[in-house]
Amino acid sequence: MSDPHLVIDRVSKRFDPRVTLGDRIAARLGARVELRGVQAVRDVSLAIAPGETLGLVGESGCGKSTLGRMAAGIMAPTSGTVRLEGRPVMSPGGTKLTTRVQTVFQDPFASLNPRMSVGEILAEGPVAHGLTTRENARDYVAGWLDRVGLDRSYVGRFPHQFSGGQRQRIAIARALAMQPDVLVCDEPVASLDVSIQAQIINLFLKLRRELGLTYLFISHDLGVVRHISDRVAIMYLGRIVEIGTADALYADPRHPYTQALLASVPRLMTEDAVGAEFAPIAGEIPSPLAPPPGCPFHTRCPAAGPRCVAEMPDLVPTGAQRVACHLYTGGVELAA
Amino acid sequence: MLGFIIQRLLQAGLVMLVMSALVFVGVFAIGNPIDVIISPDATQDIRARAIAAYGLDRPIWEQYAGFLGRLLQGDLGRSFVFNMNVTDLIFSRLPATLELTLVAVLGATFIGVPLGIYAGYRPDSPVSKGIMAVSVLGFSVPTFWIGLLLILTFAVWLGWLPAGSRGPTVEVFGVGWSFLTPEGWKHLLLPALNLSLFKFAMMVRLSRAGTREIMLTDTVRFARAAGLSEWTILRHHVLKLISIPIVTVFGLEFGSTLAFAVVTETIFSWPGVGKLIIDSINSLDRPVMVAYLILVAALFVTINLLVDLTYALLDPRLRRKGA
Amino acid sequence: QNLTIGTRAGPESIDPHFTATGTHAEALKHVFDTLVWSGDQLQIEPRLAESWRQIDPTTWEFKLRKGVKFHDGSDFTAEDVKFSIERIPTVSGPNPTTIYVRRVKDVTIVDPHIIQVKTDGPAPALPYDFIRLFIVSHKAAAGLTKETANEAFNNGKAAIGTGPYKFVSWTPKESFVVERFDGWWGEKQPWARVTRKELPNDAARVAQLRAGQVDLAVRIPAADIATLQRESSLNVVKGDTVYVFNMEFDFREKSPQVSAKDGSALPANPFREAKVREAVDLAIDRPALAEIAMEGLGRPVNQMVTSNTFGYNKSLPELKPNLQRARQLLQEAGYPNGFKVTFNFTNDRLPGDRAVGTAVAQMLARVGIEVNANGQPGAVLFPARTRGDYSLVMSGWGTITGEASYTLSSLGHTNNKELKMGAFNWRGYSNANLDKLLQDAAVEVDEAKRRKLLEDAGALFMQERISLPLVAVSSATAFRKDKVEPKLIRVDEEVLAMDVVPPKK
Amino acid sequence: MTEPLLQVRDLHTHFFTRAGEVKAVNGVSFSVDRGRVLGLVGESGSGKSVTGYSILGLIDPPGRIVSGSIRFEGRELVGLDPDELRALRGRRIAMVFQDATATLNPVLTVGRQMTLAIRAHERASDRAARDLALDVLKKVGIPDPASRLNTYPHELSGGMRQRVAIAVALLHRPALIVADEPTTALDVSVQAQIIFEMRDLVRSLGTAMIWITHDLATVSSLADDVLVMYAGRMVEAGPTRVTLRAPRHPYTAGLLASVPSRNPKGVDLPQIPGSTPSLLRLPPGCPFQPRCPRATPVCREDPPRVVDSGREALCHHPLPPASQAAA
Amino acid sequence: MTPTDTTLTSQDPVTLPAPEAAPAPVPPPVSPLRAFWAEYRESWIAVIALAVVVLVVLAALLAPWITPQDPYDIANLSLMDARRPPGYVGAEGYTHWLGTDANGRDLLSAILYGLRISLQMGLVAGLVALSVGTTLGLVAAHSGGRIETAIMRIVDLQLSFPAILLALVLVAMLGQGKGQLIAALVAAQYAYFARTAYGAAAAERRKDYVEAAHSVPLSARRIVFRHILPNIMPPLIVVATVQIANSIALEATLSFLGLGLPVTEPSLGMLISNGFQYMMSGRYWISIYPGIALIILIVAINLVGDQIRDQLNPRLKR
Ligand SMILES: Nc1ncnc2c1ncn2[C@@H]1O[C@H](COP(=O)(O)OP(=O)(O)OP(=O)(O)O)[C@@H](O)[C@H]1O
Ligand SMILES: Nc1ncnc2c1ncn2[C@@H]1O[C@H](COP(=O)(O)OP(=O)(O)OP(=O)(O)O)[C@@H](O)[C@H]1O
Ligand SMILES: [Mg+2]
Ligand SMILES: [Mg+2]
Repeated sequence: MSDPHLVIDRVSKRFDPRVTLGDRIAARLGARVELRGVQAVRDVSLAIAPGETLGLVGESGCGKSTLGRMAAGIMAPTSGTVRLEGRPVMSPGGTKLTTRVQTVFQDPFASLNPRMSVGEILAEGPVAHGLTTRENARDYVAGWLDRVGLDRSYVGRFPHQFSGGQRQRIAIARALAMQPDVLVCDEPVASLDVSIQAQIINLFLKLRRELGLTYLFISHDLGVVRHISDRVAIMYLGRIVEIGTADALYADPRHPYTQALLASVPRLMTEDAVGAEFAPIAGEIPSPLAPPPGCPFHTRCPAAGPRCVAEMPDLVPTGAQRVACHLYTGGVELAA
Repeated sequence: MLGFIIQRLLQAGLVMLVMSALVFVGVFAIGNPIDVIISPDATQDIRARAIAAYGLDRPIWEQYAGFLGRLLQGDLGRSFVFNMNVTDLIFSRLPATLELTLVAVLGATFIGVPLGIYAGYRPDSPVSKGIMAVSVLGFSVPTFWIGLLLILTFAVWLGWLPAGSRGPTVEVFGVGWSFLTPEGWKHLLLPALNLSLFKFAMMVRLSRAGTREIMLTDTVRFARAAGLSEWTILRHHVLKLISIPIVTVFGLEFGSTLAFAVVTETIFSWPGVGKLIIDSINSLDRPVMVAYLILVAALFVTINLLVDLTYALLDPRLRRKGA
Repeated sequence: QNLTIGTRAGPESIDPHFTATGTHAEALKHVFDTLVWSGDQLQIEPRLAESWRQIDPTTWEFKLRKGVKFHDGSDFTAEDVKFSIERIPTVSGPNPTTIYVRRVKDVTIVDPHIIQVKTDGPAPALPYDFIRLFIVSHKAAAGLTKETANEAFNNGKAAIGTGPYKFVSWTPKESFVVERFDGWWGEKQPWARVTRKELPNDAARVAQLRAGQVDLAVRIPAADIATLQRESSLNVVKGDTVYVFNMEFDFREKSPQVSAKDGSALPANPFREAKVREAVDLAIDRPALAEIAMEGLGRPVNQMVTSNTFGYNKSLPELKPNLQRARQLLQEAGYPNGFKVTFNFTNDRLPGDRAVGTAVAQMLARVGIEVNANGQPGAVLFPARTRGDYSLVMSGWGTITGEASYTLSSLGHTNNKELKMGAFNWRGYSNANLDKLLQDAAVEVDEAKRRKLLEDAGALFMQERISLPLVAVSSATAFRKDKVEPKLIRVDEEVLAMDVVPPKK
Repeated sequence: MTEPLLQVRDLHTHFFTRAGEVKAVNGVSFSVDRGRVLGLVGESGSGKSVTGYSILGLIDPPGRIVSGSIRFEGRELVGLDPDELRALRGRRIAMVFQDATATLNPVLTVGRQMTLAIRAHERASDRAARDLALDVLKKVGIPDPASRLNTYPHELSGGMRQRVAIAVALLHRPALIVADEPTTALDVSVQAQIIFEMRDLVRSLGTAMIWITHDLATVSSLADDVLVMYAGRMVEAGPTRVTLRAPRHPYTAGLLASVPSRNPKGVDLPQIPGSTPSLLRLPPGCPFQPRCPRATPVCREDPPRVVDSGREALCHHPLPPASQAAA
Repeated sequence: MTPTDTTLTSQDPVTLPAPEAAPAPVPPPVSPLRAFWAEYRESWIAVIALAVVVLVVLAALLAPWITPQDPYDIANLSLMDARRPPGYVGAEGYTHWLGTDANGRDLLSAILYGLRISLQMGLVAGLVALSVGTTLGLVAAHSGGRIETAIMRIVDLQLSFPAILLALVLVAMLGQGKGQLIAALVAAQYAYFARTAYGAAAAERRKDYVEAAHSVPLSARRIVFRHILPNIMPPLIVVATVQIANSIALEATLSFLGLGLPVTEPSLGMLISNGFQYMMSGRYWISIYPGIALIILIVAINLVGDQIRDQLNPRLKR
């Protein structure tokens, strides 16, 4: 792979609850006051090469969006940095420093300002950042509308006049109009209908071909991620537990969580092959307020041993991918 | 929860401080209270002596500091007009106001909520439209105006009820309550009705809006799907759900009703604290003004606190947070 | 038989020496007697003092009534009088009753029923001061301080007087209850129990009267008189009072609220110009104020004091409006286009104050003076007036002592602290002639001479138009015919249970 | 042959809104036999939920069943007296909704909500009600059910909440459960658990079920029969395996084709162009005609009719049947 | 592999079929305002209320031209015409259809002018409170942290304190006059706007479109004023209608308590208060007619507000 382009370097994010003066006094007085924060992302490092698509998969609440936000420079990490071509995307004060990372969000109904016309939505950023002038904005916008397969005549319309798929195209056009290198897509097809989903996936594929975009593609749909990604990272409770090329990871998942996750998804069966059924993972995700010690997955892991409770596994190369599991670093029993 | 309570109390202290400072500055800006109270034939010298005796010639910050100092010892001062301890003065009138307010707010709630639920349950029926019409009127028409019409109609014209004042009281716990006598109720009825009208409208609107929204939720649909009768749904699901906003409003309204009693008390010559505050504003009786506002602020904070605690009782979702 | 009176206010304590407010005195007259009584026309009459005389210019001797008992059964003696007089400065509140004893230097007990009062100078009007000198029992009220006095009085312990009624209970701003004292020295009272209900709102008072909750209501608004009279069970009596609405001009060189019509400053304060004051005077239609603004509850006046007052000048002419002349005078004074002024008046103190104020503003507008009528609560107006914020003010003034020097010297004398005169002359008026007349009157012992001095002062006051008296306030009292019948109507507006009797069948 | 448990014939449910008449369900017919699972699939807004609500008589104004028949256990439900309908609901037919957080009342305990549902149909003592509730909670796989009775919904995880909702539906051992996307709001792992458990439950209880979803994969692993809806109309119905293997309607075929996992990685997916029509302005003929590659002028005018009885595809130009396709 | 009918795939996967072939985007381009009006029109009560409000506003605006008398020009008033019953023909020769008040004002004129003042007070106070409150709410929602805490604490404190008392104290403090009264009304009401704006903005801030704006990135000012502000207007408008009605009522109440405007330029509240003393003496018109005018105005505004509120409530949409 070529030089990394977007580098996420040991990034963590913690959400601390608001503590009032009263809470503090009460805590002094010995009352139980919730001071624990949510450790949404824990010490994650990733590097994405130019033109590469990295898929990020995980269950709800595991920190995908949080990581995506930090990668896009919308949210400041508690620790660690995100760099684009060596330069941080965000100042320590929380100001975004680059326009070269843009985002596409999940909900096409919420991601467009309902009070702005399509033209305004698309032109606002480029005009503000000097990518085009106010006078040329119309043509500029029309060009991007073409690109995402929307009619130029739509510039004057408002978001509520479009269907979900069309809105998502507008959202993509808005991101593209900023001429980004990297697109962070946070579940961009999750809320679309099946028949529309394919259109948008195809659009992403086409844009990658034509513009050489780099994607951080977040989804919980394993099928979609597989289809679009070069590499895939699996997240669990704020940590990356396995990362590798899509083919290798799907063909030979190493982490027990990845294995269970892949097995738990019902597959579309059209043959009478009844045997290949899915099997759910036992239990539920622990609360991020009180993450279990050691390996976060040990509470649900069929292969867990004493070491998993005591020790947090590191992400180490295992086969074609990198995995954070004790199974591959000496077993789950505690070393004597 | 404790932290929350402490936070509230801290805020309460702050409100009271701000309110009292405001009154001090305000009264200072209006003028010297002695000028309002003193007889026209007092000589300069008598006036000067009176002013000095009450420390009104001192700089305002000094007066305020003195006030705070005494406040810390639990002394709110003495009324300029009555030379009584203002706490005594206010507490002697508080039962009258409390009684009036309670009757008004309880009445408004117990009549308004069922009607509101009905109007929300059957938003298009003529009865509901009628209920809403009344509530819009109650919401819009200024209290003083309704008060007048009530007196005019029921006391003067029909002669059914007294035109004002409080009825005979019965002592309970050393406090006189008038709602314990039939005659007392007769006196209480009109002012309470007057005062409750706005609250009534409020309760109707609130419970109607709440019911309408809840009726469209999946919760109700699910209850219906489980075969629950409409009555059970209203009684167990809807009532419980709308009770949360209603309790909030009940609490807040209780406070603001206390404050709004000013108008009703003036019209109905109800010997409560509301009238006292108007009188003390008119005579620049600063200690009473300050004490009253502090009291109201304290009352408000207490009520808000109670509301929040009740809230937590009613809404289990909040309980855990507070644990 | 019980009597319930709907009053506006008072008392503010049961301690009679706490405050000099009129309604306070009115209420407490039932419980405490005064040394000297003021009659319905404010004529002074014996009360606890049977007679008095001036034995030298600075000494008055009072002979006290014998056989008077306090409510606790003890005898009334000179000791109580001395105690009461000396007590006043120690317990007075923000409206000090010290004004009633301001001339007193020393009190000497000659014998249990004779007392001598030394004044700080010749004080011919001393008995007038004593009409509100309440006598408390020196035993019951002994040792009370400013802090403890109120509690002791309010809970009845010290509320021991010699008056016709005994104190029963009092709730501030609500009701004051007394019951007959059978040991009173005067004639037996018809009421076993008297309740004064405080109903400051006029409409409420009227409504309660009609609803039968009170037997008698004071100060009926003019608007309601006719209707009440129409009701068969009710009746209304009207009476004159000593209160006169008057308009005060600012005489200072620079006046804050007067300007040319376009808002620019005037070269001088127009009210210093006699012609302007006369023009204002001529613009005012006093009968219209009385008949229309006050709906008959007023009387046009031509001087600051009313006819029953000592020092009233009978020779002064009636004041008639003359708009043409008024305009002409304005022109002559150099204000052909008039000027602009803010006219301040109270809107919550006396019946009709708001109506009269607005009507006067209307009248001034007709001669070309642009008036910004600013009616406001007394709480705002009085302190501002004292500060000198105003150019033109109207308020009511009552010569409650019954003699004219009280009014004339407060309003017309140069503001002088030493002489204790001109306390209400906030507007910088000074006239040596008037000062002289008033100072002479203050020390003149001969009654006829004093009357003459005051009449002259009154005439000069009017000639100078220092203030413009407008209308005197009348007062109406309504009552239930079947329950009560007022014997007399007092000019000081006090309504006392003693003046009310059950109707003769 | 006995009558099926539920037979829906030519159901039309419309909403009379401000903007016009929304034909949410526009001529749907199907039947469900005892113990069978019918998968109802379709895109968002295609009328799946409304079909479900129609069966339970839960259509609120401005909606109304305009025509059609719903026969359940030999009784006609359309036009049935509201009280009788209510007596059926929860007892003979039950329903589970998509979002358990929204369906459970947040201010009532689990036990209370279950008791209310029990008492809606039978007089039960506190004890009996409690026992029944415990029993059913255990059945739906809730660990330590006794302690759950006193908890409030928010104290449970999403999966547990949905299980409680399912338990409420099962209380009276209904003959039919209408499950409206009960797993859509859940996590993949929990979703799998619930599907698993539901399948076992209906099998063991012999309950019939209508499983509403937009996920073809779920249907394929759960349902015996499938019915595909598009814009308020049914487009295809038949046994699951057969239908999914050899769809005859171009829409079904298009959907199946566009599933990413059935395509080589990274290549463009076969897609259906355009988007779903507004139910307010349905084209006169076949609703899918504007997006259909096989459309001909006849599709524009005539709504298609049923082609064969066991397997139905409402299309003028259906794809060849399975045997031919395989060839 | 499963049968895949290749005809299903169009050649260029990204190009949509020609627009006429594709179904129109969801609803046809109806302007939101027009749709709003179409829905509004369905409630005849609300339509009447709106008509009343419009009429009243017009009448108030045109008062100087349509009233027989300028009731504020006191030189014009004749004391002789005071307190005449409706229908009386006054000195100037025209009929006082609603009678006259204690100063000889034609009541019809006085009411129209009074409406003017009441409306003016309500509107000005409402608008000032709206802008002050909204700004504070937005600043709080956007800045977060200490500033947010400080602003919202103050607002909460104020909300927990009865508006009427606050207004009473302020009027007593500041003195009387339009400016002072407006200040008091604003002080009593801005907190409602601040709360609403804050709540709405805090909800809006979490929406993806705001996040998208951040990700561009756009300046904070721009995000707050171009993106958030327009989207929180609906709830603010609802609050504004209620608060304007409240201002009018509050002003009337303050006037009634003697703490309102100067007597010579009476608002409706002042007129009612002035006429109050004549109620029992049968001269009802002095107080009743202004009272009716006031009630009609407030009821109409509230009805309009109710309808807007219902229409803006997404949960009641159908
Ligand atoms: N602003 C916030 N304040 C507090 N906690 C937050 C915040 N944002 C996210 N979290 C918490 O951080 C954790 C990770 O959230 P995140 O949104 O990144 O998850 P996700 O993987 O995107 O989930 P989903 O699939 O539901 O979108 C969650 O537990 C969430 O509750
Ligand atoms: N109360 C209602 N008023 C008006 N239209 C309604 C109402 N309920 C449903 N509809 C309309 O009926 C159509 C079908 O809705 P339905 O909820 O059945 O869709 P669905 O297939 O369940 O979709 P989803 O997968 O989103 O749940 C939709 O177009 C919807 O707009
Ligand atoms: Mg997310
Ligand atoms: Mg649905």
